[in-house]
Amino acid sequence: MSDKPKPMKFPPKAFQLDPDGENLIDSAHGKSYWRSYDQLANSPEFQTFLENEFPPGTMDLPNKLSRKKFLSLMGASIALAGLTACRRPVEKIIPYVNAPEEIIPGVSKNYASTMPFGTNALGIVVETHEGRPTKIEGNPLHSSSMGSANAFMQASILNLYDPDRSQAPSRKGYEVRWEDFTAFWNEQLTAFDAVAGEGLSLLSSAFASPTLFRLKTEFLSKFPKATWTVFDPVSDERIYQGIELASRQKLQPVHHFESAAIVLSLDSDFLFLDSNNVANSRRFSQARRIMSEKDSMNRLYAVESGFTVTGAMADHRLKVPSAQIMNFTIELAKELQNLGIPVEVDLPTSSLTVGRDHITWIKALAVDLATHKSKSIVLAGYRQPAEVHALVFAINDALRNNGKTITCYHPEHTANSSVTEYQKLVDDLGKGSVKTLVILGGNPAYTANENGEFLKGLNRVEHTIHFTDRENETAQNCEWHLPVSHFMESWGDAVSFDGTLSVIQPMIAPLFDSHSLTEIYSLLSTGELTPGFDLVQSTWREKLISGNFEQVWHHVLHDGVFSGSNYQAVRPALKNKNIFTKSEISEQNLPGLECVFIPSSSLWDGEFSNNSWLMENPDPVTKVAWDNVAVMSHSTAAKYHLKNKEIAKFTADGKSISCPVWILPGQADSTVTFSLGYGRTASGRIGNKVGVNAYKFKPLDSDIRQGVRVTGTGRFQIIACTQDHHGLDADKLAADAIHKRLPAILREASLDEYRLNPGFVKEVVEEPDLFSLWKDKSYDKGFQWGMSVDLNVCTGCNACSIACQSENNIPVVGKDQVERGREMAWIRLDRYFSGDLEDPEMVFQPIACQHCEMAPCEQVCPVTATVHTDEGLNAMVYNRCVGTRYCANNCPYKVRRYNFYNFTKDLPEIVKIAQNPDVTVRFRGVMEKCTFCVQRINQEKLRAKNNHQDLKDGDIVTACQQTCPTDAIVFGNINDPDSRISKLKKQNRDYALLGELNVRPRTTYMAKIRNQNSALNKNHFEKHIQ
Amino acid sequence: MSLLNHIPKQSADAPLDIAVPMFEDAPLISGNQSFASVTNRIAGVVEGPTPKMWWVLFSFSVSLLMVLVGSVGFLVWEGTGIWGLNNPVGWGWAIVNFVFWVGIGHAGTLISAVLHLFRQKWRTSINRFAEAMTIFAVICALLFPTIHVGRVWVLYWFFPIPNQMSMWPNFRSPLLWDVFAVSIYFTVSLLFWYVGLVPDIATLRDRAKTRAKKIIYGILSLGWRGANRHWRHYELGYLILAGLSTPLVLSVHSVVSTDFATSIVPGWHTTIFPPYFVAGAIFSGFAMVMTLAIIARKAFHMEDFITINHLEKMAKIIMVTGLMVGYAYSMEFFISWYSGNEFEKFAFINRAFGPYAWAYWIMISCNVIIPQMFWSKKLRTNVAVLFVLSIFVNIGMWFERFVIIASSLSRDYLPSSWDYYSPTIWDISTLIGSFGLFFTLFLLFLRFLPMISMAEIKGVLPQANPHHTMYDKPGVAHQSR
Amino acid sequence: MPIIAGTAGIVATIVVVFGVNYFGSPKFTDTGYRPVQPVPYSHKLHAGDLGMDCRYCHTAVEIGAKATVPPTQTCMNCHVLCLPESEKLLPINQSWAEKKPMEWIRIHKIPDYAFFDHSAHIIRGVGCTTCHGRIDQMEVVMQVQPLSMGWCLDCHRNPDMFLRPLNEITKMDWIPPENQLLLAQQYKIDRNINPPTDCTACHR
Amino acid sequence: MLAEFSDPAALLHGAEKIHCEGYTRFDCHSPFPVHGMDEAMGLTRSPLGYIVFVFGLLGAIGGFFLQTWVHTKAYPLTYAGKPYFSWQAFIIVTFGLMVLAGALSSVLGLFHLSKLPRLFDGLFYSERFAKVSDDGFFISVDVKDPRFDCTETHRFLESIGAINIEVIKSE
Repeated sequence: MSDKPKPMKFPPKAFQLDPDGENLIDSAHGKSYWRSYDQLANSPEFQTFLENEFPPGTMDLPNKLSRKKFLSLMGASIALAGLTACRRPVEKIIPYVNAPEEIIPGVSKNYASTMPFGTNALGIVVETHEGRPTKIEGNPLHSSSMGSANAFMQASILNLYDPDRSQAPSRKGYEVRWEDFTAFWNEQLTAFDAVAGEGLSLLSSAFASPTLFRLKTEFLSKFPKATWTVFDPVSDERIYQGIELASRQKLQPVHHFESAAIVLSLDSDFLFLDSNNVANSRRFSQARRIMSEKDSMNRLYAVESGFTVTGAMADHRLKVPSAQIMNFTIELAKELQNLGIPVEVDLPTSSLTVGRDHITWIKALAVDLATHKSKSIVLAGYRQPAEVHALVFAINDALRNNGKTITCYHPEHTANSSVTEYQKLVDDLGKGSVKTLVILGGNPAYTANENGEFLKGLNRVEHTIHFTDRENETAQNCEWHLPVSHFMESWGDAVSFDGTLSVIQPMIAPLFDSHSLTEIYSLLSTGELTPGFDLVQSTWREKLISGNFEQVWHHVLHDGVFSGSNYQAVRPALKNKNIFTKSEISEQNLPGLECVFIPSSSLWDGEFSNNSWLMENPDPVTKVAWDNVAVMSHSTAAKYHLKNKEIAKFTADGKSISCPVWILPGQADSTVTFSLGYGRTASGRIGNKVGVNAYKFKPLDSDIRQGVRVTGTGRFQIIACTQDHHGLDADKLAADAIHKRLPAILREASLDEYRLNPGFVKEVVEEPDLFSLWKDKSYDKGFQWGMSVDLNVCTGCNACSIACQSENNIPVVGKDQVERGREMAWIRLDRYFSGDLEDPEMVFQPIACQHCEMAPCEQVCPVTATVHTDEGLNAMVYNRCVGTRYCANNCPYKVRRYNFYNFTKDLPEIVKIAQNPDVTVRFRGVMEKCTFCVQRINQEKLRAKNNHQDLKDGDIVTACQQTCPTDAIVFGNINDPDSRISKLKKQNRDYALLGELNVRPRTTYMAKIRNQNSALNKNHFEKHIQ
Repeated sequence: MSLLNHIPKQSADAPLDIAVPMFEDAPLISGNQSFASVTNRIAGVVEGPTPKMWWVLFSFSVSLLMVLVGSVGFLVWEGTGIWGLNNPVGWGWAIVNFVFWVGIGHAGTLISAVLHLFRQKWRTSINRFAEAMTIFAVICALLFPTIHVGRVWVLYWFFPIPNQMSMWPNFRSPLLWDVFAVSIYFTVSLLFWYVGLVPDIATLRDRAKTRAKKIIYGILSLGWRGANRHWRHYELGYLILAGLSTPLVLSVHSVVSTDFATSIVPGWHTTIFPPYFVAGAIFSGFAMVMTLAIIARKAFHMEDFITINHLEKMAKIIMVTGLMVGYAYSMEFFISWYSGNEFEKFAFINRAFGPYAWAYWIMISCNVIIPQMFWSKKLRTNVAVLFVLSIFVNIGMWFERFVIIASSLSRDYLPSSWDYYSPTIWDISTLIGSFGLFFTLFLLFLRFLPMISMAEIKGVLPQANPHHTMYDKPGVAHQSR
Repeated sequence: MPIIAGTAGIVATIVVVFGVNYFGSPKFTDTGYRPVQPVPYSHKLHAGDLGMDCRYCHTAVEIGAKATVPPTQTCMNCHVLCLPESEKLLPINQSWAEKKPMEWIRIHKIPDYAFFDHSAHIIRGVGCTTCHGRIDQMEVVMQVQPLSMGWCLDCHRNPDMFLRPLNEITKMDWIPPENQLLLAQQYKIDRNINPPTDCTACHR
Repeated sequence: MLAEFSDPAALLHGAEKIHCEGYTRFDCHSPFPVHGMDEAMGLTRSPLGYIVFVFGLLGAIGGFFLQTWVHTKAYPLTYAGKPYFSWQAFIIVTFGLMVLAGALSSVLGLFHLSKLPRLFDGLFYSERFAKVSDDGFFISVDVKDPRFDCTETHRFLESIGAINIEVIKSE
């Protein structure tokens, strides 16, 4: 946002009680308070705890809960001391004892930091108020976030304030102190010193961090016989294996979509769920965005089994069961060889029979690739076996993409997940050869407990020690449970795919009695707790920074990245011709269904399962929230006589799972897609007992299970879906209406059509000449805010709606309310299908308040609670609203959200802290909606005015715009002809949704263009369905 | 104010039997009543002992009233979330009930005012409790918009009261027009009703036995002495009130209809609404009067005053307005088709064949098809049939409002936000409860006030006319007493 | 008689309406609010007699939304030297010793849904006394203005009488000069003052 | 002095006669308005109409100006891009307030003109007079009437067909 990221030498004290934050732990009353929340809710400790420790506002009356109070004098708290005064309750102002220079109460500060995600590092900028992180944004200087953030990054702030995180260490369920553990561990160390670590096993999640890597190596050098296994349920292991198989090198590929004209995605969701998706989206959109019919744009081919966000973006999508992607790739390679592209691999014979016209499809695709040598990308998803990745590497090599559009790096400081090693560990556990097992993060009991072997083994281990943020399924089966700090409470460092180094700096002192992974790693080898800050600094001082350390370090902290630290790109050659061991790949049409397991778009692998924002965030494709479903195609459902929402029983290899069916067009026939991460039992108040645990059915070493039988149970489950897909029900009436309207609602053409007729957008609906019966108010002076959404690059990834939720304190309402159509999202992503029912195209349209100049909602409000400002904002004044809901009825876009209940009433105190102090928290019975982030507008205007500057275009950035990974949303002053927004609105693709109503929305959309291969072209104005 | 100019002439020497030809047959009051007998019969009801039946009915409706109190209490405590409302459908049963009750509230003033202006003497037998019904119906109507808002406690913001925020209501909002129209309608109806009551209360005062009654009725009757120097102002004042209420009664439901007509929701946004709503209001209003009249005349043996002939006349009006409503339904379809507007077209096709088709066809059969039975004189004059039919009409008219509101809102412009609306137990209990409120008030009225205007009845007895032939030969008059 | 009744009725309603919205308004309920503070801190002494500048304690008033109540630290800057023993100062010393924050009682308060920014007003030249009154004459601070929405709007609609030279912002005894209206016009141009009356100016 | 008559007709003729006789401070009482009575008693038309007209007009004008003031002066806010002064939208409330003012004035006015409420009146001392609201028809002559003379008037009333005449002394 406004002020540049600032460096931060020490974690700001969230608890100002104690200037030299030694006994933070005691002062936090962590244990007593959180253990027995209810009893203590009104106890004196609790009061003082809140007054002194927590920023104010947490003590407000539930129905008038207001984050603004956070801003109250000196950023200290207000406690309602009851109605002692006759006229109004006495409020206390509690200033600091001595104030930290850094913090000006009420003025937010931004700090650069890093969010470690698997083996990647995502650069972030964190907005803090009085040392309290409230909002995460992408760091523009960082190569893997490039200023954007995805839903997970946005929502990770809520994990910090998760009341279900464990508050203190425990042993066998009894609460203990860290000192107890260090004592215990030192005994262990001495014991294992003798045997060089024999019988000591460590299991950690994958990571990419110089310091952690250093500590790991130190540990292993200290205990050579100890084993250190790295495992994650969702990992890119096979990608690395594949590349290694082909090039004999361990490499990390990074794709430069910005310079690729043709992209072929083989079962890969690189825009949404596969690794590095933020950078991928940003780069992809750069080659996708067009400013006029003269520009050229990239072309995306997607081959996949289930509909993904990537598939929705594709210009040509072919649905192929995941297990047959290999056959497809081989076919493609052969076709390329026929075209004289030297794919130097001995290809086994194979056959493929999917789709109606896949032969022509492959031919056309091959030609396209062949004609775009070194300007194309072929990539496969992590679910595919190593052979596919090896072949893909070979193809890219043959197309001379390697080194051009794809760069590869030797990853350092990185520990990658390995299933085989994990299986070996499980065997060892079973054998009982492991005396002490240390689990560093991760939750194998939930994610990797195939046939219960892991837990069985665990019981045979003498000492089990589990470091994690909460008492999860694994922790419950371990002797020791030790809380790990959230990354925003810890010092650390991380390295991104391309080797960019960055530091993780804490925004707040640990809220509970926990320690950072860095500290824990060093504790394991040294036996004592060293401050994370020192550990990280020593790593950087010794290994990374040469020259003036202090200066560089300062810059690294300030910018959030160590500029110029990225790896040298290597230029690997194809070293291995016979990738395929088998000489014949049979057409893998096993009887029964193919089940594909993907990480949940909301909960990832389960890590975010207690995150209410994500939980309520509907899946972009199915639009289902608060559940995971078995997605299958119409004909598959019909074949097995399954109905939508019917609970079906899937069985294979003696395993079975019962999951509600969700019928979705575009799913490859006889394939079913399950989302992982649901069905947790020890996640917390949000995540427990939601959905089905698909890990129970997933093979440990694969994400695909074949030969699955399914039977309907006749029982149905209530599914909270934010967008009914009428067209699919027998409701022909609705279906017809929708495909009549869709071309006008979501305007779309192929690139050729667009070039043929640049003005097509205006011709879709014939608008009557729009005039009004009165003299219109003129908005020609001062700032006139407007927004433009480029549907051509919007992927529908939901990041905007989570960013909005975080910025605007939007409440979570729960499954029941969502199911009753009362979700509160200010910006929602409408999803439509077009084309035929079995093989449709999918399109997304983000819809927030359109800020109509002639807003129908304003006209009808009896109490002037919603009026128009001179800057063209449709102002919603919560505190004036009586709640007639007339405005919502009269809104043609249905973007107004109503507080049917007091949704923030039952929010745990600690969660309230996550809320934005600059935005009123709405009370019961009032309407709310998108405000164009008016708080940001006001702040920026004030800042400019106070500094006697003019407001520049781009100074004001709305939350959705800021986070959008494809930069699809642009906001600005339409009154300034040179502003980006007014340039966009001048484009011929620009159109107003429902413009024919003459409401004159300030938000306009830019039509979607699909760059279709003329060889495979489809007419775009054909039958639409939703 | 052109009304005033022609008033004196008319009021002075209007021939008694000016009544429109269709009503000439059959005397207005049967059973050869005299002034005294009229008084005895009607005032008798109030003075006589309380019938058991009354207690039964009263306790029943009071218990319903308790249901209302309960549901409203819970509503205010919990929030509007307890109702079935959702995002596309912001208005549900509450507003349906509001429009329904306002509609019913039309008959009373219409009968008293409009028929009075047209000098329809037959109104005298039914206008009193029709007016009472109006007032109680409007009370029920006012209840719903009040409780359906999210924050009842700031409802006073609807009224232009100077305040420290220096904020004012938005006079452009149809909802505000509504507030004014309905509350004013309520006030005027109340005045109208009371003015009409004064002479009869005087009667009760003069006949009162106990001191308490003497005092209460005494105060209420304001010392009415039946002096002609009262009557002359009284008659004119009453006429003026009628003159004022007539445009008012027509405007109220037109204003209510603007809530829908001025908005842009497909299926609401139609110019036909005002006349169509008014017709519907009269339709339902008369149906309700019919229902109550039949109950009342049975319960208190008022057959002589509320003759079958009165009922038939109402039946005819119901049939006529029913046809108007039916015409409006067909016109809506025609216009939406003729407009060529995709959204409008769909709105109505969706009404008839979409998820709310069931409600739509209930509406059609109750409001259009069933009233056609009134073509036959036989059914028209059969009290039982009339009673059943009138109830059907009431049901039908409730569904009309439900169809208009629910079906239009549930599927408007963007298919992405379409959603189905279904009520919860609390919606239902509130509706039932409102009937409790209505009947409680109505029963109290029947018990403590003359349900038929004695003064007016006497006024239309033949012997009330000093120029009547019976007074030409002496003696006849004496017989008549 | 009815005329009397009628007029009486009308008068009664008017009386009730105005009565309620006077006695219910902050003008009546909040102005004059003067709670007893834990420390008998005298603004009269410090700001008045000693003539300390407001900004010595209320540091952030020019840069932030909040004027900020000073931390104990600020008191101790002087009071380690000057009357450290005074028993009036006991709570302060205690707070300093125990590192326990002071609990002052809040006087000027606007609702949570209204967002006020001190810097915006100070930098435009609206002085302290305009809203807070003659603090320098208050032994115990009290609220002198209603701080009601109507009151805010009055000034936002016509700020002329309340704009000062920027160097006299904290001047307690400032009174508008004769040519104030003229000066105001100039200030408005120089400082680009156009006070918003949009809802979103304060409510978001 | 109170004289009862047999029926409306008798009352009417009685009224005519006593009016011709030159009595002024007399009144006829009947359970319902008797037609032609005003002429018989030589009463002019009620002025109520004008009162109502004036008040109705005031109501309308006041209402319209209130709305105009609110939307153009008090706090001019923009709704749906419409002009501040959009009179079309003000009509309904204006009309409503006109009706309200009219109705109130007409009711208050009619009671004012007929000197009501008057809870205690000499006539109520008469037993028979209770019939007035049932089926009694009376003529009352006030003592203050210049032509009033106890015996004269008594005889005269008898002559015009009054039955049972009584003298009420309201002290």
